[in-house]
Amino acid sequence: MSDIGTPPYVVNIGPQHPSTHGVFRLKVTLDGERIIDAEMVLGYLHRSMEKLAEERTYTQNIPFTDRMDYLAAMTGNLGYCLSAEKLAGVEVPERASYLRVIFAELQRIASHCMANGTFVNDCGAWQTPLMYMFREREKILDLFEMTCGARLTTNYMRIGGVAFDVPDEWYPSINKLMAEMPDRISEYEEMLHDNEILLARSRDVGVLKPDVAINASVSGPVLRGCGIAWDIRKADPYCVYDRMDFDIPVGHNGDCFDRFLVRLEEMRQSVRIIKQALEQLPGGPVTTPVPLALRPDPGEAYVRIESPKGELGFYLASDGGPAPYRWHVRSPSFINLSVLKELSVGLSIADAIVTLGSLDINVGEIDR
Amino acid sequence: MDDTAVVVAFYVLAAITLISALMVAVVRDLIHAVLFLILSFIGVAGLYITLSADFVAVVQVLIYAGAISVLMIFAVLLTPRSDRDNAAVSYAAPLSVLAGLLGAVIIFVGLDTDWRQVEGDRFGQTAAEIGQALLDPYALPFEVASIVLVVAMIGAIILVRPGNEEEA
Amino acid sequence: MRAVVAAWYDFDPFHELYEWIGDVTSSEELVYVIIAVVGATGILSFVGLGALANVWLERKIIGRIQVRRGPNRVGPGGLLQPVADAIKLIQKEVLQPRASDGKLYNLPPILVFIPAMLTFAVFAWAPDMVYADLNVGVLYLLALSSVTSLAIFMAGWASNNKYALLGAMRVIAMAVSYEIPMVLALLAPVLFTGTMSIPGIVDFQRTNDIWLAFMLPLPVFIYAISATAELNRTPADIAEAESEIVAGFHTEYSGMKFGLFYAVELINSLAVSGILASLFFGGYSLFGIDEYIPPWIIFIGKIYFFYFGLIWLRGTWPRLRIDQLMAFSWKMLIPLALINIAVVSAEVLIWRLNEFDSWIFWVYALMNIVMMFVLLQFFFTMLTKNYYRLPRRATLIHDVSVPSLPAPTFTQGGNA
Amino acid sequence: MSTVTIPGTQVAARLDEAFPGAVIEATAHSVTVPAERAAEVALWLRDDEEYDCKFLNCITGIDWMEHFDVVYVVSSLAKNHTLVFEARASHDDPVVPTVNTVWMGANLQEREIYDLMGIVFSGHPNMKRIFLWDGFPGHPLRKDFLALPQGHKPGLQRFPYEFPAGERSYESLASPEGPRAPSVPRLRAPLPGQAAAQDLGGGQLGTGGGGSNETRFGRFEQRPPAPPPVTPVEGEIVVENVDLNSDDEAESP
Repeated sequence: MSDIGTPPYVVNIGPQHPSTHGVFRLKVTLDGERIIDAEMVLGYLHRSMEKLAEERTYTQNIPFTDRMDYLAAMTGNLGYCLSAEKLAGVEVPERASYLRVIFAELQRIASHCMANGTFVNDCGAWQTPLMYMFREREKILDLFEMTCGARLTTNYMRIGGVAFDVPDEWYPSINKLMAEMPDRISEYEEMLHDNEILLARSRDVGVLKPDVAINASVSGPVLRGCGIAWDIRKADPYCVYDRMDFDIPVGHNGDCFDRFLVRLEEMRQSVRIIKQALEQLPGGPVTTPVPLALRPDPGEAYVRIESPKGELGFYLASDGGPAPYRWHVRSPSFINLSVLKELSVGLSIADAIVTLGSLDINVGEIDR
Repeated sequence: MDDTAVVVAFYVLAAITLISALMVAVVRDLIHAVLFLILSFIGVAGLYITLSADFVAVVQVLIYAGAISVLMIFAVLLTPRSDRDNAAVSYAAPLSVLAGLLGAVIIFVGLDTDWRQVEGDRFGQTAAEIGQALLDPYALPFEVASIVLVVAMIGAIILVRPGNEEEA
Repeated sequence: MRAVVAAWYDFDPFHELYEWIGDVTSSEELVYVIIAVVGATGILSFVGLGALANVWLERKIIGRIQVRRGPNRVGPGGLLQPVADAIKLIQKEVLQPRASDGKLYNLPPILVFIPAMLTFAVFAWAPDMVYADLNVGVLYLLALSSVTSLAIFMAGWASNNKYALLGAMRVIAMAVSYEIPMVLALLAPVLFTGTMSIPGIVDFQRTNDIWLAFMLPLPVFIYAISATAELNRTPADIAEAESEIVAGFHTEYSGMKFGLFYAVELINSLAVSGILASLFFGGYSLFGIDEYIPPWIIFIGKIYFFYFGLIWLRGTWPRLRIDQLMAFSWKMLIPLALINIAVVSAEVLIWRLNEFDSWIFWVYALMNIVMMFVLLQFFFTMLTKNYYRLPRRATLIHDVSVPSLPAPTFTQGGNA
Repeated sequence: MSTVTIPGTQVAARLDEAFPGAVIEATAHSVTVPAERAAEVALWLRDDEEYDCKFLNCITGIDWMEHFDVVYVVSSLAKNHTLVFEARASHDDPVVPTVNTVWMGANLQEREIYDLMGIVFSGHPNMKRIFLWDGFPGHPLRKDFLALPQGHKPGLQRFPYEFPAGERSYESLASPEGPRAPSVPRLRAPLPGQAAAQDLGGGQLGTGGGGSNETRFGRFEQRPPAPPPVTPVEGEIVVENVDLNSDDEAESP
């Protein structure tokens, strides 16, 4: 019987494929429907931001960070500004720190809406959960538009604070959104927690062991899905996260469904943080004057924040000039991909798609 | 067979059946051969209808065109790609002799049989009659056939059971 | 022959037409041909218009399910959207991959259309309004559905595309698995009514004033699921699984060739709804109300009721994996169908031997509904208990806590 | 609670005990070891009970013109501390042993550094380009990539509209010459590797033509011939690692 079988069959998933969330290509070798080998081919969206940054001033580099993880531009802005501030020793006004926290958490909710919606799409749903989650994401993007005029590439944070203070009509909108958000999240839970098909598709699929996850530098919801309570907002608080009371959601099994659950619960925790931040929001200026041509002293700094995708780190090296001597981005999507082959070999092609969806990659951030 | 329409239908269907049967042997691509075989099956089903055997005709489509051909497609797709050529069969000569002999026997039997005309209602309750026939006069062959099928199924399960590969 | 023709055209305008043609010519064959063409035109136009209406309905209802409005630009309420879609599809250039399998590539869009259309020939639209009252109507429907999957396989094979071939293989595998529960499910109404003719089955329900769905709830369930699987609609649309294999078997079809596949899917949905309505839900009869409303309106209403159910399914469920779908058929539907066949045979035997009146049907209905719930509960628990063993909420931990785990050992750290 | 940053000097002290003579340089930010000892130091840091650096935050490379530094930011999630160590490689032949067997997460990052910085990680199972296509000339993140003529340093020397020292007005900008031009000379001459790069990468990135220009509607007009290339002056342009023979893009676009 052993000589009966299909020969290995190479299938390209991507670069243009409905489930690769961008121009990402996974070259899989199939035995029937089972994956026996997988190879990633990256670089279709490579814009060489790290090189470009070496010819631009620190402030001019902020728009690049919008375009890395274009679904979470605010956290990209925030991480970069924090790293430049650490290198240059710039203090940030308290109101700006609070606004940064609020916008970063709003961005987290928006990004997780997208991640969870497309994840259920990858499981084969006909867009319905995605549309529900887009409803809330739209409102969050409206809040961004109110504040900085842009919805996706916000370019809102500045070195030394934020670009603009929020307008007056922003407060009732965000209060209304925050009031209805917990119900909405419960609605998603009702819709999806008891769905046998979703459970069948994602429970025990793509199980990531905690020791492998740590060894593979996995971070964010993927790491928390394995049951490891690690969150940079708690472990190494930046901005004013140390004044906020929130919990770290962790999964039980490390499978795709756990990652989905962790993201869903993180949305709820983000609402908690935003509510506290809105209560504590002080008055005052939102930016510190910083020279346009910021010249930090020679030195190096590594700053990391908890972006929706995981640990977003910026390694900046300065030689005293107006442009970074070296700017490296530790992008969570890219490094979370380290486990993709580990997870997908042995699965069927359908499960590999679900696993890829649960890792929540963003190609803009992978390729930079 | 007095109806001209039926006669025309018979010749058309017979042509379809025979030509596609010939194509099964002639075409090089095995998948095409299987698809022609299905066309041949459907032609046979049409012939059954001209014989007022509506139940057999529909079952012919359901079982042969729908199920048996699927098994054949599976068999073809599970064969390694290099063997998927209809022409390179080393047994061509002996097999064509065998097929010729078989054809001769069938033609002889066909000519020798005393064919009876169908009487009465064209489309009677053929299904019910077949059911009666299977469970009354032909009960033994029917049961034997089912036992054979069960044995075949058990054999197939044993063959593909996981864990068998280490022994092999 | 005259009897057959006359039966179909008790529908008044056609009856007059028939009389008129009968006056003009005395050739029976000619009358037969003319009337057959008229009837076929009627069915074709229903199916064609139905497919257009389905496009609109499907988009509109799914829009509502997904908290959006659906098409609302072209025509009032977006009613002309399907027309616009069709015009767009017809205008598009039809591309054929150079490496595709020549003529075989062009056949399937037509081949899938034939069985879809033929299905409607055996439906009973009203008393004596049947295009072809076959003695083997139920088997005929099953035979047609098996031919459809072959055409889909041809499409996938001839496209010479890896996604398409994967889709084709899935269709074939699924056809093998789901034909069996489907046949077994449809056996139950045949056993009960003693006929395979669809008008006969509808008539049985009308004369006894009961729907077979009450007596045979389990076959309804089994048939609905296996028909959804054969239709390639969402919980089981693995053959075109958008998120996995792009568009499956019709990846390489563009323009109106794709349009035909799309239309066939909608027509087949109508056909499945029609089968459900005729075999289990009384067809054109509605507990005496069909005296006042034209029966064919009742029948079409029922068809669209079940079609709405299919749209609802599509809007709500994710897709199963292929092995899960197979397991669902082999581990759940086939055992259920076999149990059901045994029970129904016993019931029919008791009924026939004792010559009970139709009150026995309500007893059977009660028994079978209870049986269905018990069996479904049992099988669902068996199939899904593994998924519920872990909590379906993330655990909340207030502080960072990471256990110090030893590093895993790898034979080769290489990946990617 | 926040993450403790262990200064490089403190690590250097213990590192010196474990690997005598391995520390080249130790600052508050980081500790530097020679390139060839990076892997053993990494393994020691991971398995050491005090440091317990099970988590690799990131790896990056820095081109300091004289040498390369490969920076490893590592941390312990259980103990919540972080430290930085660097491996110093020569600029001519940068080879660093891979830490892929120590931290699986290093795999893709090392490939990225190889691709963009040209540092070879010996022992890596799949050391090939990750973002750029095979056959791309040079490694773009090196400071001498597209080396500038006349000894200009790459990077931004001054902010384009920065005032000269002491001057706090816009007067100089309003001078007849207009705003000061950026002081970075831009390279306009086509590089010898560019044509090759187009040929090799055309398939992947869709830049090159490739294939016939025949369509079913007839033949498209040929593009107008390109202007004759400006011959680059000898010795001004340095393009590294042009490997025209490594054509791994066998599959069709």
